[in-house]
Amino acid sequence: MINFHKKWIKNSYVKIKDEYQLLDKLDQELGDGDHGTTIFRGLEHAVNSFSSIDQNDPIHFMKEISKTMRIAMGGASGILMSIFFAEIGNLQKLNSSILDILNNTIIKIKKRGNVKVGDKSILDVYVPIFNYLENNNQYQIDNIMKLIDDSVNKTKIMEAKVGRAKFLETKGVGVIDPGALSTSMILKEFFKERNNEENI
Amino acid sequence: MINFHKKWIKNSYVKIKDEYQLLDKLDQELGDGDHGTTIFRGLEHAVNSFSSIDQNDPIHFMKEISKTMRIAMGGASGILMSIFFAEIGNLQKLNSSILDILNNTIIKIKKRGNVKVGDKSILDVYVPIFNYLENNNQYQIDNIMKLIDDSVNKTKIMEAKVGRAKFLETKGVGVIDPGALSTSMILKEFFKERNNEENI
Amino acid sequence: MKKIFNNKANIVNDMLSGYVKAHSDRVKFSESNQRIIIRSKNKNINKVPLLIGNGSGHEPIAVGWIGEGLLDANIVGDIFAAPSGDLILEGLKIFSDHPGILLLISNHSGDVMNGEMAIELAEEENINAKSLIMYDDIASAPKGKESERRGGAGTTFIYKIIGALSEQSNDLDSLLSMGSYVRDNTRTLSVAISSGVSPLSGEKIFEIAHDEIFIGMGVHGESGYGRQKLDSSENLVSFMLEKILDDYSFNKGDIVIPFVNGSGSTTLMELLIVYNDIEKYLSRYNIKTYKPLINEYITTQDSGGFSISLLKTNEEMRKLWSHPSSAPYFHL
Amino acid sequence: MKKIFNNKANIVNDMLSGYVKAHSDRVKFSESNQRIIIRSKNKNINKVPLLIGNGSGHEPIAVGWIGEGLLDANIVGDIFAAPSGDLILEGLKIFSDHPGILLLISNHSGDVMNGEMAIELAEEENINAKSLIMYDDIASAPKGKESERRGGAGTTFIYKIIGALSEQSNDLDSLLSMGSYVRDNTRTLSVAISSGVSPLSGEKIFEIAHDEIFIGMGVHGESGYGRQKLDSSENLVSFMLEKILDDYSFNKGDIVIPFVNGSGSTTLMELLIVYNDIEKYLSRYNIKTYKPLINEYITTQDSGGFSISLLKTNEEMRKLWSHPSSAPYFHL
Ligand SMILES: Nc1ncnc2c1ncn2[C@@H]1O[C@H](COP(=O)(O)OP(=O)(O)O)[C@@H](O)[C@H]1O
Ligand SMILES: Nc1ncnc2c1ncn2[C@@H]1O[C@H](COP(=O)(O)OP(=O)(O)O)[C@@H](O)[C@H]1O
Ligand SMILES: [Mg+2]
Ligand SMILES: [Mg+2]
Ligand SMILES: [Mg+2]
Ligand SMILES: [Mg+2]
Repeated sequence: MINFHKKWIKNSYVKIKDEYQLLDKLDQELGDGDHGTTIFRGLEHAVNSFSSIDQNDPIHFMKEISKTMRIAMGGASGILMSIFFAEIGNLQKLNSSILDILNNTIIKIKKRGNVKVGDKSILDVYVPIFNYLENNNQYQIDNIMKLIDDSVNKTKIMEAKVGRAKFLETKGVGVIDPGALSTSMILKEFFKERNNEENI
Repeated sequence: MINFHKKWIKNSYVKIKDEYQLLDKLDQELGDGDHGTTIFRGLEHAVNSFSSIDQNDPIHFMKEISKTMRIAMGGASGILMSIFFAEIGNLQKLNSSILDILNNTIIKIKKRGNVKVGDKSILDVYVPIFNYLENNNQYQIDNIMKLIDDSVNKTKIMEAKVGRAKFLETKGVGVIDPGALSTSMILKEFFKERNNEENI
Repeated sequence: MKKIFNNKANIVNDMLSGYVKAHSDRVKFSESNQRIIIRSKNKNINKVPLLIGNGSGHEPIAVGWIGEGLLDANIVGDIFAAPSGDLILEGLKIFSDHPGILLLISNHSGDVMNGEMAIELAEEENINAKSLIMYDDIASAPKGKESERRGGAGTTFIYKIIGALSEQSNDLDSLLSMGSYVRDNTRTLSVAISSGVSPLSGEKIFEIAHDEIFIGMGVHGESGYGRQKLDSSENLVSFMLEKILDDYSFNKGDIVIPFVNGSGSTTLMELLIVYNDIEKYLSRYNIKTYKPLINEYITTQDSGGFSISLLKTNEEMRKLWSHPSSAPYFHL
Repeated sequence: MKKIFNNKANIVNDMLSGYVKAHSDRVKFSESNQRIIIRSKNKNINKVPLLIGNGSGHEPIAVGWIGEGLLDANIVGDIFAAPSGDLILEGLKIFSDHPGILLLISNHSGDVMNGEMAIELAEEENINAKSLIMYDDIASAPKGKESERRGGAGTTFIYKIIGALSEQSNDLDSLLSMGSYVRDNTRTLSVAISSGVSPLSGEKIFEIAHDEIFIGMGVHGESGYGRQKLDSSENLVSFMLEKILDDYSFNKGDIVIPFVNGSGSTTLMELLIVYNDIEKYLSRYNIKTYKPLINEYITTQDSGGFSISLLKTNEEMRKLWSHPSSAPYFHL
């Protein structure tokens, strides 16, 4: 399993490396302009830490990855985005359900972030997927991809209730939430890699 | 005589009021961009102080004017340009010679400013007029005007040896010295007014 | 971007290294982590230490305020990013032998989440650490919702006053109660005039027209009361103090401590002119002033602008405010 | 121009009025003239007072440096204009009962002419006043012509060291000789990165391309070693210190006081990074450092840039340097 985790993290890192400037730009409109740089820094540290973590226990491995990211990122996104990484350690087999993992992630983000669905945040990506998977035992990769993209796009019209954007005149309406976009990239890499490995 | 002095100062003030931005611009290229503002401030204070100075003795009157200007202006130009104003108190009659006054002005500027002819400064306006008047008992107002303008223009090609311009890469070559230009304006107003009154 | 640094990724480390070298008589790195700066000479083991974690890029706060009579440690985040709870916990652990530890938290999303996480983790390890959430910026939430307001420059009053109090061996709860008392008597309003450049992106942090100013903008460009045309110091000060006096009962006879904080590129010349107008305004209401603070303390790089903070004081606060501190960058 | 003030003509008066109100425990207007700021509590009549006249717009120097252990009075000129000799004389007269008076003069055309005039007028009135001309900027005149150099940020060492010495009842000549000794052991080099805006014209003070810096530029944009491309802190510091070490014999084992002065909009973050590179450079030559000064002290409005000054010290200088001062805006 740890090879899967590593591949997924690596792929996410490569993706974010390509896109971090776009994420910074969105955060420049909604916050302090560093979200891309921040998540890029987090994933870079994660990838570089692989060799120094014991690779026998996925739970332990992903806890360490999560902590590495949290420390490297700091800020609002570090503590919240690292939650999913810690939870994913519980994915013991490729075909095991991801529902519990998403559920725990969502509970923890809600609690730590004092945030609800519709507040224009990373939560607005996790929750629609959780709902979909709860209602569909089987899923088509294309549907998931589309759902994730749709969820991100919906944050565009939301008024921010959390994070720095809530203090804007516009409440951020008209701009995609950078945290939601980066989260979507990481989730898409997750489902893509899972799909690849299942197809091998 | 004091009415003459007052008229001349007033006219100089009006002239500088029109031109101080040009003088600032020149000083922006050669120094700290304040020469116009500075001489304008000096003349404004001078004009406003007329009523509070005893008007019986031209020497006393112009000493006070000179001091007022020096205090209001400060900087390099205040102390140097006020010298001529103090000296001019010695002009007791309209038709008395101005040679001594210019001579004393030049001596004092040279000493205080540690400056020579050709150093790109106000001195480069006073000295040519002094030389001309020393050699011409009678003068044509038009010749004087032209001489003054020519003297100012010659400062354009000079390398600055004094003031802030001497620290420039270019030594100020290519730009007219603002102090020379403002001095020329004041001197021209002097000769013009003298000419007017003689013609009455 | 015209900033002087070496490698972008090392800005914070290089800065801290310069700071610690320059002021080694008063501050040093903690043994465990070079993102934790502590006093060279530790506080007496019976006293309660004061800590804060915060993002960099706003110097001298808070790293410059470590010293006797002020902070015991600063946990330093990356530029514009609160440090993680893990790192803050490491800071708290240094002082686990003290009778209690007070963690100050300025009310910003990232700071609060990471601070609270650190306090929870400390509890699990039986460390007696408590936190105080600081807020003062009246533009960020309406009257009645004070606890939703952002932490602004007025939090400085808390640092300084309980920093002095903590040297008198007071227990954690007295510090907490004085801290919240100071907070509740503080009001801040800021004005942004021009944007600084982010060392991360090399871009302006926010946009503002050449003849506009922005009242109530947060340190990273978050909005407040909206845009206005540039005006005289006198009118600007009147507008700002009116808002502040509307928000809290500063009354005739009160003695307030004013703090005029420059955001980065606004000159001391301007800050002193602003202060002159503050004095004039307050004296019209018969409000007296005590030992004001006027300078750049909480900056956002080279942003232009300033904030006005007022603390309504009692005698004890004033005594603690003027108590000496050895911090390298805090000076009354 | 995005600056906060009221009437342009009153900028200096309003600023001084704010300053004196804010710090009335330490400074006040002289009775005769509101352009002369003196200590609230006069220096002992047997000691030699220290004065300086200088143009405004460069705050906190020198008006912020009035206090015990530092200056006794500052005669304040208009923006970028030295005060007239008449005004300086008025300042000197306040102290005519003291055994002697020392007038500091930073080597700039206007400052020197007006200062010398004041000294001459004082002599005529039998006041025992002497002046010390201060220079340190190696970019403004070559080695061997030191006395033609401009006064730069390194003149700070003189203010502080003889300010402390003057509290020890030393006579005028000892102050003069220590002052010139400090001057002769000081070297400064500056770099301009971006131009501030003049409050007089509302225009940039000088022009500089977006990727260029200027080594050795004077505070008003006067030139020095010429333009270069923007470079890393490390390379810039190496370049500057090489010039400084070429100019004067700073040697292995010497203890120097470094001063990194910010010009206005360069952040403390950057100044500390620069300091880190200075320490690294000097340690390669086994030159030791003592209590550096790092902050904005001599500014040119919101200009970007900094200067590096080094003073080669002996024990006495170091003791005087670290002697406490009560000035509102000078802090080690
Ligand atoms: N309270 C919160 N709950 C959920 N998500 C949040 C919260 N606060 C911030 N975020 C997310 O964090 C993102 C910003 O991350 P980042 O820019 O890295 O942090 P910071 O605001 O500290 O600079 C936002 O786009 C939003 O998705
Ligand atoms: N040493 C000097 N001797 C003669 N003239 C001088 C000297 N220094 C400066 N000036 C004159 O003063 C002018 C600048 O005046 P101003 O800008 O008002 O003063 P400052 O340089 O103090 O800002 C120069 O253009 C030059 O003509
Ligand atoms: Mg951000
Ligand atoms: Mg000038
Ligand atoms: Mg951030
Ligand atoms: Mg000037």
